[in-house]
Amino acid sequence: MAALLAAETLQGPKVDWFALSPLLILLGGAMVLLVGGALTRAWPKRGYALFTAAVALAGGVFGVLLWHRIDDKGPMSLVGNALTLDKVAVWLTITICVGVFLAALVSDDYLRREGLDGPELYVLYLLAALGGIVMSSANDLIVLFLGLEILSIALYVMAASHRKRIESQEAGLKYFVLGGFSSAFFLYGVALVYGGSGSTNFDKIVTAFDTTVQLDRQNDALVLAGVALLLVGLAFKVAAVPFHFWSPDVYEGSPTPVTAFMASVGKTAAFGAMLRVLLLALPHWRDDYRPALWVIAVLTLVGGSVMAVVQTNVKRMLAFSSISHAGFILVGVEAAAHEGGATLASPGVSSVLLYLLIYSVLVMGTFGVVAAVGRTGDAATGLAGFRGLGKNQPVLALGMTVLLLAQAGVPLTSGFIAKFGVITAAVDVHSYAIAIIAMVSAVIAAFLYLRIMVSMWVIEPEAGDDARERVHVPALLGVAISLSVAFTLVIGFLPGRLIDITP
Amino acid sequence: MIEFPILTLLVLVPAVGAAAVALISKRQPDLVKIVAMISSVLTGAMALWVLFAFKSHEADFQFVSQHVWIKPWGISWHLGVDGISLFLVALTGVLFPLVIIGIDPHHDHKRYLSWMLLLEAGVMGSFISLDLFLFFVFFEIVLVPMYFLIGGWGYDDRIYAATKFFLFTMVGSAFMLVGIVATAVLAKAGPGGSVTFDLIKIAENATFAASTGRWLFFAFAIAFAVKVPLFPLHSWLPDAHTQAPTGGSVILAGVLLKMGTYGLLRFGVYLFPEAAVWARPLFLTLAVIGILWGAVAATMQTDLKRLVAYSSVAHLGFIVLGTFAFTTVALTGSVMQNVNHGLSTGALFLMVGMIYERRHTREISKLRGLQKAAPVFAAAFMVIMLSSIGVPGLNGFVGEFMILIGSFGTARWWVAVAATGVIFAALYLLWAYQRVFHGEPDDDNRAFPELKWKEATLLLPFIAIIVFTGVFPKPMLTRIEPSVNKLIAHIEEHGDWRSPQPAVGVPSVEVVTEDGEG
Amino acid sequence: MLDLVWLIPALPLAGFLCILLLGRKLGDPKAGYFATAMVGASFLVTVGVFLDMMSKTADERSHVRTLFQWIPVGSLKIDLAFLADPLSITMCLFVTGIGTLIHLYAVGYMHGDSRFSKFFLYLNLFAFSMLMLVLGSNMLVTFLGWEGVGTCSYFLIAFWHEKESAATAGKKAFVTNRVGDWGFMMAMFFAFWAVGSLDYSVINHSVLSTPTATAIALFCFIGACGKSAQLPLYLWLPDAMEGPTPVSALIHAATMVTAGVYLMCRISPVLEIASDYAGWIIAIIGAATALYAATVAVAQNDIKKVLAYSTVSQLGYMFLAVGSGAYTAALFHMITHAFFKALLFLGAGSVIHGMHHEQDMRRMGALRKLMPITAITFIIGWLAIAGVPPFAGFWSKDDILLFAYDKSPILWAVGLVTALLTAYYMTRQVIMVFFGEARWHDAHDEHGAHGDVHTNDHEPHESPWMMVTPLVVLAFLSIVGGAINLPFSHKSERLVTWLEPAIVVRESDTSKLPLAIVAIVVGLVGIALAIMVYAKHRVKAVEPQILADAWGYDRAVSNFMGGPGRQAFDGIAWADAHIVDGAVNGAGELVRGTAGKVRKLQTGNVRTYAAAIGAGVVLLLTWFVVVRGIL
Amino acid sequence: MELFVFVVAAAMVLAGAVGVVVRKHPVHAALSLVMTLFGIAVLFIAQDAHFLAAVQVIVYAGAIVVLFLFVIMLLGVDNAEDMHIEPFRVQRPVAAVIGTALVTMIGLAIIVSRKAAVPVVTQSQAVQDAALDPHDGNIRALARDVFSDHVLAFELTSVLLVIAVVATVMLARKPKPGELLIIETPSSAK
Amino acid sequence: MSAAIAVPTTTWYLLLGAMLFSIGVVGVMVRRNPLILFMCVELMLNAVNLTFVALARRLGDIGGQSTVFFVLVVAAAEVVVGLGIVVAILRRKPNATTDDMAELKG
Repeated sequence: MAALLAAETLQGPKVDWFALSPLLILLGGAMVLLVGGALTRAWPKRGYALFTAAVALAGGVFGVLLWHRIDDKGPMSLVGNALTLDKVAVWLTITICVGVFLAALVSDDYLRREGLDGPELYVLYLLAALGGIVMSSANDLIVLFLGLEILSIALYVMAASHRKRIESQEAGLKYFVLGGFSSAFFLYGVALVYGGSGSTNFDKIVTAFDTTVQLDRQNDALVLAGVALLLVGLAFKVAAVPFHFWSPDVYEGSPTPVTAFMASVGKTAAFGAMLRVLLLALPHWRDDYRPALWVIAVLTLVGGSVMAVVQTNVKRMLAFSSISHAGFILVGVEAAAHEGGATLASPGVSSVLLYLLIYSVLVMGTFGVVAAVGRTGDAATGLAGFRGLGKNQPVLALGMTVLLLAQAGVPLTSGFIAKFGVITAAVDVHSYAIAIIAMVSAVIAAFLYLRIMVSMWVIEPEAGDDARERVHVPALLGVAISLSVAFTLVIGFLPGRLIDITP
Repeated sequence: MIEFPILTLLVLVPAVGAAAVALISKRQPDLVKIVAMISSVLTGAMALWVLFAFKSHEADFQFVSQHVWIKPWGISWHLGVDGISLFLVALTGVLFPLVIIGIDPHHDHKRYLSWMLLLEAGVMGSFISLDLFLFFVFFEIVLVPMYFLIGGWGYDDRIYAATKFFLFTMVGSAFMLVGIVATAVLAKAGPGGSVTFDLIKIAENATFAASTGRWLFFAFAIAFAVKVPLFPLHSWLPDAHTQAPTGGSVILAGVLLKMGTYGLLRFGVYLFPEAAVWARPLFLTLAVIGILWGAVAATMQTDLKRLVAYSSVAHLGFIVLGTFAFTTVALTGSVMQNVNHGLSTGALFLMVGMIYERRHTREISKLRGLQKAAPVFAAAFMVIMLSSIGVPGLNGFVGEFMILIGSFGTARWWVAVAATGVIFAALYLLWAYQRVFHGEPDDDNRAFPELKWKEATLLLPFIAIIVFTGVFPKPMLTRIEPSVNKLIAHIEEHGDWRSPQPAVGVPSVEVVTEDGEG
Repeated sequence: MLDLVWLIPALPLAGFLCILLLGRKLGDPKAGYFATAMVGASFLVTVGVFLDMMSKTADERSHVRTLFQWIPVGSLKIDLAFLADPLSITMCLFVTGIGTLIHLYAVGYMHGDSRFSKFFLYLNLFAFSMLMLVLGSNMLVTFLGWEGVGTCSYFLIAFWHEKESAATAGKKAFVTNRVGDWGFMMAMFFAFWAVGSLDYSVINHSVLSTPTATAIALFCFIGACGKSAQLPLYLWLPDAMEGPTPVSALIHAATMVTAGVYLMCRISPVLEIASDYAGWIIAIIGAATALYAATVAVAQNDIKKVLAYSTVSQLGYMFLAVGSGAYTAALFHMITHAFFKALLFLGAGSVIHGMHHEQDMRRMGALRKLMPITAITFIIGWLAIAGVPPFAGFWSKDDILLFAYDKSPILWAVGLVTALLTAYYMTRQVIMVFFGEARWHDAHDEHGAHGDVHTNDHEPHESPWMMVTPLVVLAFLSIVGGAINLPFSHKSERLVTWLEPAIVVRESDTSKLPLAIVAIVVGLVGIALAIMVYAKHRVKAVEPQILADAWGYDRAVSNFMGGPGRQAFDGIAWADAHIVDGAVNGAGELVRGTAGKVRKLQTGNVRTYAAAIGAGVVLLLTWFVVVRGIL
Repeated sequence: MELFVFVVAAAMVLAGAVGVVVRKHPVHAALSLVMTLFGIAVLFIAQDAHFLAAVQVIVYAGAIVVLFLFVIMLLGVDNAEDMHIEPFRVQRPVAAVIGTALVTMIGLAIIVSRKAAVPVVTQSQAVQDAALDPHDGNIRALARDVFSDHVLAFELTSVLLVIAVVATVMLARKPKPGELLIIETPSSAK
Repeated sequence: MSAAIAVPTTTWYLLLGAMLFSIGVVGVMVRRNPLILFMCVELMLNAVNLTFVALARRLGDIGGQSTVFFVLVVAAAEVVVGLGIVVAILRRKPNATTDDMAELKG
């Protein structure tokens, strides 16, 4: 028996541990939190949040180190070709880490305020981020699927984590059911693509199709169906119309920091996955899925903006705004889909990456303010809750104004740079129509930001509003919002360096 | 030698002022006002310095400063003034301190002043940017302070008006942004290779296929047409003007609309001469319709401020008409009329604001016989109104006349119709004047207070410039004309356009003229 | 001295500025005297210039004095320059001369008015503008004055702006004039387009094509129609009588309204090149206006309205002359008309003043005893306008009729009928005001709004000296005014000789005497008729309402403006609010409405969402499998 | 033989599936699910996926369905759903259309491309060798594959399970009494 | 294996999988009980598993089977989490259906 075992020692793939460092750090951090949180007494105030932030920061720092390594040695594939470490992956890793970092800061006081304090949510943040990083650096459909599930399941739990609010649980349930539903579609897509190519590995898929795809198009119907289903899964994750229905409800119902996390990390990872699947695994079907992407992008842009118009709950508004932003990013993806070959080096991809980073930070800050304004119970997130903010908390209101203007794409904010990049990418490949539709829908979307601003600055609080608890900005949240605002403005004024390094 | 970065400071001083005002504690209202005053006056002084230091008879951009801003996108901080923008810069520089010092917003001074200064920075920037991206940044950023000014300090329907203003203008900008990007991207194919957003480089070097150029031109033109506003895209204007606080209206009419006409010239015609020539009939027609439409609509208004707002539509129609006539005289007239309209309509808004301060209504039917109650006030209003009507000897006439006479050679029928606009201008303004100032005042209006010293001081610069420019426009013309000539030469070079040769009279008899000029 | 021509307008301008700054301090009556002095000084300068010009040969009498470049841009070089030539100086002479008299008169007339100094402020500004108009060496400077006098006219008509009718009349005058200004501007555009300049020297000496010349001439005529109250734009002038009487005399009789005639004379060389029909149009409109206004004047009861229509009628005469090519005759009549019509207006003003602002002739009568000087001077004016030799009006009117006969006997006949009517209605007026029985006692209650300052003495009284003096001077001029251009010999036609270098002069070869005799007879018949009707009461007066209503034209225009015109305006305003703006709000509403509908899809129910996803899947599959895969 | 197995198993699968969808009572639905799962396990065996068939039965039928039943019993939510009521009238027709369309589309794709060239898969030598083992070739090959090419995926499943653990901890934590207040909007609370 | 009797090819399995999948999809759309919804999702996953196995056999590749293995784990984790959420909800609102959980909408 022993001999048999000895003879059959498995030759596992080589593991470049350093290259996996961000993943390992997040995982390790999660374990420490989980085990430590369970075994020790409650940590000091802010302990969990600061620890999580530190872990995320460390992950990010290692991401930067990896970045330099790629500068020196070029991209590489990891763990038996399951992951790819290229600049896109590292960029997204850093973006996700930034998201987690800010999310941890935003969550701290919120959780204590809502009586939900504990390490669990932070553990989920870290693990979800891990899933996100896997998604955005996967080189294999199965790995990508697992990353997706890690992220999604964590998000389901997070959405439902506000025990006192039935809305939170409703959100969790909806997200879960629909998430599972769409995951099944995605998985079916994986299966069909696997059937056509004989592998789930991106490189092998491409190689397989290189030899067969040009021969007989009709016989690829099954693979095309697979592509369609993959697209469904991805579109669901990024909340593209008509697969977006979950997102307003879930955004509204989830605890605000979790909403922020979904909008930043969730979206980043989903788009990372989308880039990889569409551009690296399925470049042969560019001409097939590009029109579909076009339509989805337009629907998403217009739908998100239009539906936001009639909302009165700020979280819900921002959910629709997030849909609209997804539309913008899809414009970038569509532009990238014009490039030939299995490559991520195109203006479209760059614009998407830039957009994701900027949007992640932006949306964190925005929801941070919403978390503060929501007050105890996380219920005052209607427009009415923002009334008089300009008077009572002018600095907070000003910060929110900057963030909202950035979301609207007003120049000298990072939001404008992001939009400009996407538009440039689209125009670069002569997708003028979609560029114009995008900009016009941005105008429609601007209406909702204006409404929030009007509530903050112009509309006088009503009699009942005065009795409301005063908005209070705790330290860590303040730090998170300040960082977000600062980033928004700095990138708005001096984007050159950042654009330069975008892969 | 490094030149003194005067233009950069023109943008930075108000911007820094805005930041400073925003940062000063609310408990020091006087300090807030002083800082705002200093920064706006300083900006005004610098603008005037630019005006006087500007070399006349010079067509090129002056005081140019250029620094790389966003290198990967080929964007630079590129500023400069020429004859076309010079007076708009000066107007901006002059108007803002007057508004900031002269008009009391009644509440939240700090925020009001901060927005005002930011607005000034934005407006200033749009007039001196020579980079498409930079221009867009300023063009767009202006919306924000204006939005807050209307929304925060306006009248009853202010939120609706502010939102409409913001969104409507932004729709136009949406097209322009795509146009800007497309221009830069398509211009890249030309010599040079790298992307640039530099206005001059693109205008002078890039060549677009005719159809492409036309699309691009329209992308730009929509944004400007909204801003101008050109019929039928004007409907945001009456609301915005009417609901804005007095200071906002003055600035809106005085300089903000000029961003449209200026943009049309600088970023429409200059960049796409071929397309501009091609689209000429359309713009001429819309301009002329606008002149009449605005005038007729103004006639029927019951709100004095709204009436003045509609008069802007008509006046700006003239400016667009002159722009698309493509002759030296008309174009110079247009550029000049920008300033004239800014002054006279700005001043009209100022006075309507004063009426509102006193009577808390702008309804024409509620006002009556004010001339008897306040003759000096009425006289000041009259002078400004006559300028707006275009009575010779005042500034409004000079520009309007130059536009019409200059356009006649190239757009005869349009001019024939447009010239009837002068009839309507008299009709609506005089009718309004009659209803508001003439007649026997009733009890409410009898106590209408006379013009105060402070107000008179505020109006004096307006009236002085109105009269001076009407009588002696030459200093303006000699500064504007070279740049305009250069632009027309540019149009002739790139577009299918020959500006008409000036007709030379054929005197049959030697004319005895004795030039008495000293 | 010719170089000092700029002083002519400058002095009234200085007067204007001084009164603007110090008017209230000067007060009543000093401001008035000051203003009078400034115009008087201007008159003296004019006389100086005139004498200087007289001393030069005919060729050297045209002189351009440029002050500065006004609008120099591109090919448009417009100077602020004055053209001193016989034509302009002639105009200046009577503008400043009569102006001075009327200023003086006004000191008396306006005494006690609360806005006394403001009145003279406007009056001086008017004098300045009128002189700019006359002296301008190019069309634009003329236009500057043209608009300036229009504006002053507006101010002065609406001087008593508390009165609704005055305010309306002022506005009406300005707007109607603007219609004419459109024509003037178009003429300038054409001229600039054709010759590249607006200088009269260039325009008048260029070789213009006939169509261009016709266009310039006719557009100028449209301008002239507005300013000189010709059909169809005369409407404003009768209403303009709302203004104080000195204003009516100065602006709406003697000077401003003749600007149109002046302009046509100024561009007479262009008219000569223009097509024949241009001349015909002008002559016909002139004749028609003359006849039309004369018929209307017959039935007016307002002392000033009669004179107003009379003015319109006489201006028609002048245009008849212009259309017939008789520019000198037009100018001649303009001058004599200025004398006697100013006289008549001032006389009327004196009556009104004496009657405490009563203007209805039916409440006057037998005033000759109470206001002897006024009566005598008025009667002189009457004789002058009625064309009784040797008064001034006879000579000039005769001159016009002569040329009209040259053009067409029909025009001449129309002119003759007008002359008859003129004699008739003027006689009627004189009788109603100064003869017959006193009827003013009937109307104590009708107190003019501005008569309050006067004493409660309701008896009519003679006016003070500053009002009477101008009457006397003008009466004298009305008697001898014809002397400047007597048709006896070439030498006695001094005006023609004098103007010859400046405007086109035409000779008539028709025998003058028979026509003159006919004219005299016709005039006398008119007077006799009126005496029969109004003094002897032998014949019942024929004053049909339709004439009193000016053939209903004014009302028709008002009805059009208030009816369809207003509806059209309302329609556009409606369209602006509901279509143009409606489209914008509609777009907003559309977005909102769509959102409102779409949000219903957002049921909150997981199963619906799943269905949506399913639908999306099916659509995507259709695209991928069917469209891209199988087809 | 294989046909017979297929037909029977397929019938089980479909019948069970339809049962899940149409049975009112959750317990019945769960039992229908078991039938489907068994059918699939049979089909796995028919396709030489022995290990998976075993796991299918153990994990799915054994663990997952039991879990379902457990929850149903634990919470006492075993009341029947009234299948005659459908609040959204369009829901069922829409579902039917979508379901039909879906199966048509995919079926079409399957049929159209049934003759498509099967890509040549080159497996690692170790896996090929293991598959040749007559006794437990399938399991060996699977193990080779999972622990070499898919080792990362395998590790990731552990993360998934950690999340499941955390999730249960979080979700199952019973709120303290009084904590379950539904927080009203302040206006109504006031 | 007799030639007369058709041998079920991969296509048959694939079609069966498609049908199973669609039934699952329909189930999610028509059922209201959250637990049954989960079961329907499980049906879909099983359909995919069946497809994977069938394809793996056609390809002669074991990779498809390993994938099924992972899917099983995912399904298990999903069910655990899903039931956790359902338990949390049902404890609060016994007998809640998904139709009842529709407070967030619009």
